[in-house]
Amino acid sequence: MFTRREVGSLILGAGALSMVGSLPKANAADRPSLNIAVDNLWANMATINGISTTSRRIFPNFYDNLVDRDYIKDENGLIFAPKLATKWEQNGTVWKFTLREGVKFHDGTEMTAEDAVFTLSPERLWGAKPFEPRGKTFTAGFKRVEATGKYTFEIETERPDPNIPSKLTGYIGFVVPKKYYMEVGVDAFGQKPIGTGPYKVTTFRSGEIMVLEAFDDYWDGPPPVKQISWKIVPEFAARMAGLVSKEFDFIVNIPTDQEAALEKYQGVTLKRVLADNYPAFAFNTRPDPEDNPLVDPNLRYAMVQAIDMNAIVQALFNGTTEHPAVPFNFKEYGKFYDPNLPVKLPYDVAAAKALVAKTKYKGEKLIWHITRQYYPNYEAAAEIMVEQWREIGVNVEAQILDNFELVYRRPYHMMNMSMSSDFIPGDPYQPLWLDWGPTASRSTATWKTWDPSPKFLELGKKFDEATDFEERKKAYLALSEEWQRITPGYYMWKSVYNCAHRAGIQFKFKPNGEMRIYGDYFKFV
Amino acid sequence: MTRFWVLKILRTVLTLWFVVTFVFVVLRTSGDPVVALVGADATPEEVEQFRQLWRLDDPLWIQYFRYVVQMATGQFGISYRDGREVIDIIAERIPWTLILGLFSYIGAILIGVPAGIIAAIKRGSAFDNLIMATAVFGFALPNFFLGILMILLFSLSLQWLPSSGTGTVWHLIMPAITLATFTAGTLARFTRSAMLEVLDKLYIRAAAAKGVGYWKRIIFHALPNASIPLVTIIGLNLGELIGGAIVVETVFAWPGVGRLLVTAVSSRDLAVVQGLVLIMAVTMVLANLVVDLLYGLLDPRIRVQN
Amino acid sequence: MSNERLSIEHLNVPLPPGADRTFAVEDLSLSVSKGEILCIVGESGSGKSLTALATMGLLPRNLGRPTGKVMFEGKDLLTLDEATRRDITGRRIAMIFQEPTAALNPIFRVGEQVSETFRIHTSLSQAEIRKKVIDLFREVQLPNPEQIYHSYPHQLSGGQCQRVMIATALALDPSVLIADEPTTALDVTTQAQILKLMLELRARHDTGIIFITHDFGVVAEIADRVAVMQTGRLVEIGTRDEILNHPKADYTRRLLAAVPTLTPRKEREGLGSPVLIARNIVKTFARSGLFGGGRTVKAVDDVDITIRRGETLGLVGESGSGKSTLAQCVIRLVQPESGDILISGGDFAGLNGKALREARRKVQIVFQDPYTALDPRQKVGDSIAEGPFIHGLDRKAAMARALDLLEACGLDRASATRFPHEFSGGQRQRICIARALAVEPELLIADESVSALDVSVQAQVLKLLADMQERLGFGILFITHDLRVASQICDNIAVMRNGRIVERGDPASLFGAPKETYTKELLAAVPGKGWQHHADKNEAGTERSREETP
Amino acid sequence: MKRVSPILVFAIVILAIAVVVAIIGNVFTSHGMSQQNLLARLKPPAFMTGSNPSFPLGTDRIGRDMVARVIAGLQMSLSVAIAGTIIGAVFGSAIGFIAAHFRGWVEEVLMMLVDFQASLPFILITLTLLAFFGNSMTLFIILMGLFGWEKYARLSRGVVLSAINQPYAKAIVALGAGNGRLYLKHVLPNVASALIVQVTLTFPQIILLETSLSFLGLGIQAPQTSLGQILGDGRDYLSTAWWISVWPGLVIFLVTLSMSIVGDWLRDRLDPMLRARTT
Repeated sequence: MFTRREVGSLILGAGALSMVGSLPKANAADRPSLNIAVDNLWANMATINGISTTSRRIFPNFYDNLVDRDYIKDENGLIFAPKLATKWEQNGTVWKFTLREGVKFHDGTEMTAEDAVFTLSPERLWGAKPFEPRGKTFTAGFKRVEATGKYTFEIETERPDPNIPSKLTGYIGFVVPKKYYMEVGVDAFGQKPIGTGPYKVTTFRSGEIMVLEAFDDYWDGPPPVKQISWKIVPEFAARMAGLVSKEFDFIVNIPTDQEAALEKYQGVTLKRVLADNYPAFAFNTRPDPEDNPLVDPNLRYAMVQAIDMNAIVQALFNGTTEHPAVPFNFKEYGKFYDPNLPVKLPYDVAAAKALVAKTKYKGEKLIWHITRQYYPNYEAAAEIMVEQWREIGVNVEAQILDNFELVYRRPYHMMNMSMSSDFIPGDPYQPLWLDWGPTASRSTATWKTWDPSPKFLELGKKFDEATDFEERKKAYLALSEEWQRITPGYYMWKSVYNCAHRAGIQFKFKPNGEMRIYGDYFKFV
Repeated sequence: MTRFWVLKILRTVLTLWFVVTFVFVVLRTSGDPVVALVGADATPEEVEQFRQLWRLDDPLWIQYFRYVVQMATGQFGISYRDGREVIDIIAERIPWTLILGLFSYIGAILIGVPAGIIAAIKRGSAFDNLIMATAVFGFALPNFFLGILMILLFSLSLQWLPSSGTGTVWHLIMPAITLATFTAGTLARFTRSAMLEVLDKLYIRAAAAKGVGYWKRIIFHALPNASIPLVTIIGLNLGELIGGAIVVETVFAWPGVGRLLVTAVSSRDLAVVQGLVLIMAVTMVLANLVVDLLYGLLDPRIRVQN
Repeated sequence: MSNERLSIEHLNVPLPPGADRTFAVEDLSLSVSKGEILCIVGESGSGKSLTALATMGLLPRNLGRPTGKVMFEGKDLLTLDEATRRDITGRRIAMIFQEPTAALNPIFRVGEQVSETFRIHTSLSQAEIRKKVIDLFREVQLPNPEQIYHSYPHQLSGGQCQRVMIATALALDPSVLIADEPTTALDVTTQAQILKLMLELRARHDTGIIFITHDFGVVAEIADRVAVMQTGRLVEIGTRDEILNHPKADYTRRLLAAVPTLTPRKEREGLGSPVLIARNIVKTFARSGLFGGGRTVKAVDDVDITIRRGETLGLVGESGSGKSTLAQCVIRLVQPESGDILISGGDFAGLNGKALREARRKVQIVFQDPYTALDPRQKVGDSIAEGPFIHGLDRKAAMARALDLLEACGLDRASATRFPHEFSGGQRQRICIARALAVEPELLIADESVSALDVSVQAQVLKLLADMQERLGFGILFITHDLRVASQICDNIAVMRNGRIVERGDPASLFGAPKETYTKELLAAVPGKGWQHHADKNEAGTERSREETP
Repeated sequence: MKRVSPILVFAIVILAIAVVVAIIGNVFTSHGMSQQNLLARLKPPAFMTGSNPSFPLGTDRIGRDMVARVIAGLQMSLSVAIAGTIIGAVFGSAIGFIAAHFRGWVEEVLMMLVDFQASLPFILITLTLLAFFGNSMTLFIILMGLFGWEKYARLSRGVVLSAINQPYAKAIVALGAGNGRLYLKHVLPNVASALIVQVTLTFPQIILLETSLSFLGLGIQAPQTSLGQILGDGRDYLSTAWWISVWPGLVIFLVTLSMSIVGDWLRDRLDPMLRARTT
């Protein structure tokens, strides 16, 4: 058994070997390497252009946030810990940040306030023509970002924003090196990213592999692993076999139905977290296509009432996650969460049928655009829902498309999407206002599915400005109610991320899907 | 003789030109290439900028002409997915597909051809039936299914072979077998019928009349003649091998051009797709040229002209 | 007999179950002596070739094991083990085949193929073998032996290939040579040369030769003794004179009666107006294709022919002389480059489309091979009725005419509903003639129409043609390579060579006093011309042969 | 020759069953092919413990009856393969007939097209076109129909060339028959057997191609289903619920196998006809 790899590696030509990665360095030789089989890699690893589930799990290994969410000390990660920023204080509309000194980027240059400011600058995120345009969403209200010293900088917002530090725990908080970034441009940066994280990227071929190597000049000391290879293994069977036979130390994206089978293998530990994220679908509420029957809210209500989502979630996820009966009433929102909130559109086939009868709908085909294999179990759920809608006489055709570009091509009546809820931890700001408000792509893009009602805008403005908790909660409830009155979408379940690793590893899986291979999150035992 | 080759090469060039034109037509008719490249989200200014950058506002025939020249000189453009030169992306994948392809191709020939020969000379025997049943089995089983079954058996249960990826020769075994199974089956069947046809020829009987022994007749008289059609089918099978590689490379996470194609197609990375289509076409066309060459070498009726 | 080289005793070769008879060869006994040529003669299906194959141990596998004895040098070849037998075949007994081009492996140089015999059976060095092979080539009178040694089969003519095969057979000076129809696929002049060569070799090597043929002309040329076979059995055996001139068996007599002989006749009286006038017909074959060019061959070079009503014009010549091309030009299956064709006074060369299709009624053709000349998936009645139907007769009338013609051609009316494969070769040729005559043509082209038939059947078909011509009065363009046949039935004969007509005239004058050397050569090559059989006074083909029963 | 081998009988019986099941299949199950029962997900087939008697072949991941699924898949796969084969055979053969009839530059151009098609692995063309033009049933059928046309074109050109040089064809021309009569009434029936053999080769190839495309997600789309799609869908479940992909896999295998056996038999029977073809 053990000789086969030795013999094998001797036989295979050096040419093929050299293509996998560079030769090991002597000083790191005593540390083990990790092989992680992933289902996919995003094509671009820039912090904002590269936002995706598949990149986020890798990001914190080579990027550092300004502010960290500490899941070790707090289960829900509601403690904000210093990372690249060591200190922050609010003064009205201005936030002052102090940076850690002596932090080095992978190319050896020191990180300064100039880099942090560039990271959050209008030219990169929120100006007229930013390098990474999706940054606009996360920087709403930004007015000025400016260095005040080598290690200090300020962020000024239009209105006082208590949530700036928490916003910096997300994607926009990953600091990028200004000089290098400007030198190579955003696209090339996305291919050869440089950060301050514990590992540096040595190889990145988006269709195939990403190799990270220990960055021994890391400010928090050398990381525990010499080299981490994130290899794409599209077939689950191959990932599972590879983990069981110890070719892989980690695998990700295990189909729910296979979790139990996988756990039965010796030495395999399965990790599952609920993420602050909800797969959903949007109703196209606009008369585009012209004869879109979904402009009638009654049809939308009917469709919601026809879905037995609890049964679906139970069937597909085996009780590992749950369906939020009332949208935006998410448990992770602590004080905002109210288990007794009334369910406006409960599962009720008879009521749904009655509602359909009130509309002019005559069984026209409704097209549902779905991205292939993007959200776990989404297609299976869709198949079930299509059948449930057929029960009430609604004819939906789920079209599985290869990527979002195709999903965004009209005509469609519904489209898949997912909504994160953690941009401001513990606050429904992102899903309710950021994702549905007037600047959201859902209401602005060419493929937009709704136009926020004047009332929604008015209530939203109130919510956005409210800083006092009671006032904010009231505004949130009113806004949520208006959203439900329109029902431009449907939240399905709280995302579950899973991964599995071999014996001899202690690992804490972060709820947002990050796989941190350092610090208190990862240890060899 | 020279005329034969001039014609062959002319035909080859024409075929390639057909392929280039086909790709051009597909790209232009499948939708606005700009929208495909910059995404539906782009602003009108961005689209316009891009249109000018790629000079898509020129008349179609100028674009076509420029396109043919670009393709002929290997300028396949930049991958929209990761911004790199398409030719580089493809180049780094080609060795892997070559390793896998050659390995399984040679394996398929080494297994399929002798099996076909034996089946032919033992025509109608249980042995013949067994070989032919196995051959049919080889191509009646979808190769991804076979691949996954092998992973489950050899990697998961027995843990004899690595499940996927590359690194050692052991990694090569399962994908190569999966890929070779289909080709070996086809070759065995074809070899059998080619041999049967040759064995019926009068010159085989004449050789027997001369006192040539049975195996000598098979090996020195029948086989060289049967190999003439066989070379053609082996050449044609290269295409099926490439087709099979698309699936097999995906199953075994083998970083070859087949997988690249699948990723490029699903992310609509036009530049990569067109590069791949052209490179595969060139490979196939060159393979056919080699087949013609071999054909000429094997068959004096073509080689020697009065 | 001390000189006996090979003797076959009570040989039986079983046929697979389900065949029309149990044995392909049944209770056959014959022998060949030193320096003797034994001709085995018989019609197709008589089992003569299988006798040869059984002797060589080359029977096809679907046939059962032969029984009886084949004695050679004191051993029974049928009971020997494979290795011993192989040592004998090739070294002591050699064989040559009907199709010399197919008997040579196309991908090896002929020199190597002859050398192989030496390599298998001797331990001579490569250089010695080479010398011997070249000597052999010289002996079989191949031109340029050195060059032939390095040639591939496809570069040689059929006659040259047969010489190479003979060289191979003679390589180790065999005791017995079996020649299975070795000249059948060759032109008459080549045939004459090969026959001459065989006689010389027999004289020089004292080889015992078993020569299988269907041609009594050939038998008359070379046989010492003759064995006549019919449906697997030996009918009679005797010296050449006994068999050819004093046959005992009825079957032999019938066969001999059917053999065409060189008996030139005069032009018939009372021939009508011309049905075909073809002038200046030219046809050149070039390599076609997008990138044309290449060599060209003048297949028909400025040929004129005229045929009158009721006349039979013979067109004779060797293969490649352009006879068939000329015929196909006349009927416009091949498009002539230039020339005028008038059929019954009407222009035929310039017609196109519908007019051409309609005019085609006036000229019909009957091909050589009756096995491929009928659509295998069409009932013969429909085949015959199709012509009249195309030309406007209604289906019923067309079928009625077809049935009449079937009867006229000596076939049962009921056979109209059967398919071609249910008929024998001769019957099929009758069907082809019926099909051609169904549209009442003015001109009938018979392109080697009787060449592939056994002599008895040949005679019947020729008679049928003559009878029908008598009745309907059409002209016949009769293409043949067999001067004997031509001399018997033609009013006039044109001799063709290299696309040109070199000489023409009525058979009596043409064959009586040929002017051209080529005509003389052809005449000289006719096998068995010195022999005129008088065995039977019966008219050829009045009796129906057993072959005709399906 | 009269004796028919048991293997051939087996193959013909399998094909007959497949066709019958595809036609009247719905009587074998009371479940609809997309009727779900979330309480009966991943139920094993009847002979295993934990099975549900109303699902003799088990259920899939959302509780659909495998009997109904496999039958629906068979219907779709056979329809696609039949439609594809017919289109390809008719189109390809027509090209071959045209090339053989006109010869000259028409033939050169058509054969160049054939070369072009043969120079690209078909799955490559399919992938590209399906991805760029989007997946629709029409395009899918057309693509399946294009599959193998070049083989039919090559083959039919060859056999037609040899057929129209046969004396019987010449005799029919000499009788004054038009091209329509010549080709449709005489040549076609005589080359049909060679084409039918090719059909038996193409047919399973189309089923497999469709299967490969389903694996890559470009085949038949839900809620329609095909054998390949069920097979591909179930592959993650092979170690826990093998029946999802094994049933359709078995059917694909049996149909392909039987078709090949029948094809081989036809080929052996029609050998002389095939040998007559020229390249």
